[in-house]
Amino acid sequence: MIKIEILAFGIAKDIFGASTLNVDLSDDSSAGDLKARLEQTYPRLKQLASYMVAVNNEYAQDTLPLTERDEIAIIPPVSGG
Amino acid sequence: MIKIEILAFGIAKDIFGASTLNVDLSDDSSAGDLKARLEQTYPRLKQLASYMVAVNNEYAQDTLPLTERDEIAIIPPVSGG
Amino acid sequence: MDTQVKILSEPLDVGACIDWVMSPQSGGIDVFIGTVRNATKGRPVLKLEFEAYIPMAISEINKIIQQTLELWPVQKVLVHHRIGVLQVGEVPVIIAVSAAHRDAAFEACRYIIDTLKQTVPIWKKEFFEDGEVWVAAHP
Amino acid sequence: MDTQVKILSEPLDVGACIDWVMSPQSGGIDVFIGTVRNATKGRPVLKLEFEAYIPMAISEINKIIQQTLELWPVQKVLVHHRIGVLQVGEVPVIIAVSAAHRDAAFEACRYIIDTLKQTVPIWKKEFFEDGEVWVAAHP
Repeated sequence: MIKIEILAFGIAKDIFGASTLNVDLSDDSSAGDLKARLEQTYPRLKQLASYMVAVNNEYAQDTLPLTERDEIAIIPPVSGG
Repeated sequence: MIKIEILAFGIAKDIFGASTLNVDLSDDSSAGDLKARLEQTYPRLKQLASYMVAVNNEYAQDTLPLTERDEIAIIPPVSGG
Repeated sequence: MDTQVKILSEPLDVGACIDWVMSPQSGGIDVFIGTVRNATKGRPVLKLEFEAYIPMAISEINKIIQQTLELWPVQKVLVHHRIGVLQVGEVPVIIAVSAAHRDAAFEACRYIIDTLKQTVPIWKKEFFEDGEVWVAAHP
Repeated sequence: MDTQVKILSEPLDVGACIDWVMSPQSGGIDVFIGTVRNATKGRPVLKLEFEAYIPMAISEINKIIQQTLELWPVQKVLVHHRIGVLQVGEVPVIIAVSAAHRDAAFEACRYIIDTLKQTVPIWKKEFFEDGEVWVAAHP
């Protein structure tokens, strides 16, 4: 099992009711597995126009494996500028 | 005969050696007639990339008749900005 | 150093940004200044709040600037983005680009703001009289 | 009054120009700032001199702005052009355009500078170490 901390921004912070979230995932979990787990607990995520997982400040593919040392963030649709 | 005063700018001022020029033209002369007359006296005008006559702050067609009351200017290729 | 990227909580300084990109080699500077509009689709906006995932936002802006430097012969590129609460008329973003020739400055500046709005992790919340909305969050 | 055109002998004030085009209705401002480059085709430029046929230049700039207002939904448009002797790094022209949406601001600003360079009776003389040239005068 791996323990990961997730940073939340924008509407994701509202959906989680928190700016960080600690989640336990089984070993060899990927970014896609994290999304599936979060969507189970927070179904409002599925109503977003889209959202991405960022790992170590880079947008991650769903297949990217996660480790406890990664900085992981949930990135809802951006709207800067 | 009409007496017109011509304003000169940019390289036209250098070609005429003056910033204004008084020219006598026959009655019913047009902007094109003025250009022909000036090119006779100042053949360097013909070496310009192009040049226009402006009458009362508007670019003039060669056919435009000139009067003594007009404000007439020689406009060599512009290069502002 | 020919690029400068900052995410700031204080008001942005347009004059300082423009001074920074000027250089004796440049013939033209294009500057885009975002401003907080008083309405969205006819609905009055009271204020905006911007939030950023700062390290990733800086990294993504730097990626955009690197792409820009590959695509156009520009000289200096500056991107400043503000975060926090902004009132109507205030400036959330300044993008300034200098180049020897103006076409490159215009095209690079527009590319940067267009791409920034698509990829950089910064979020804007609009406050209306009767509620607040994270912009673009929902379809 | 939503447009401002000036031909000035004093240094242009970029900050004042930008402040002038800002408005609560605008979401974006595009600003083009011309600057005197230190070289033309590799030949060092010492200084520039700009001359204008002022009343006609103002009239032609106003025509361009009227075309712009018909072509794009822009809010405020400012064009300031300097005349006289300018040193390297100084600013001969500022064009600032505000609009509700940035595309209009970018396109209008670029149209104005491109057209100004083609039609407005202003002339630039470049001073080199070994001579001076009226720009664009000869083929």
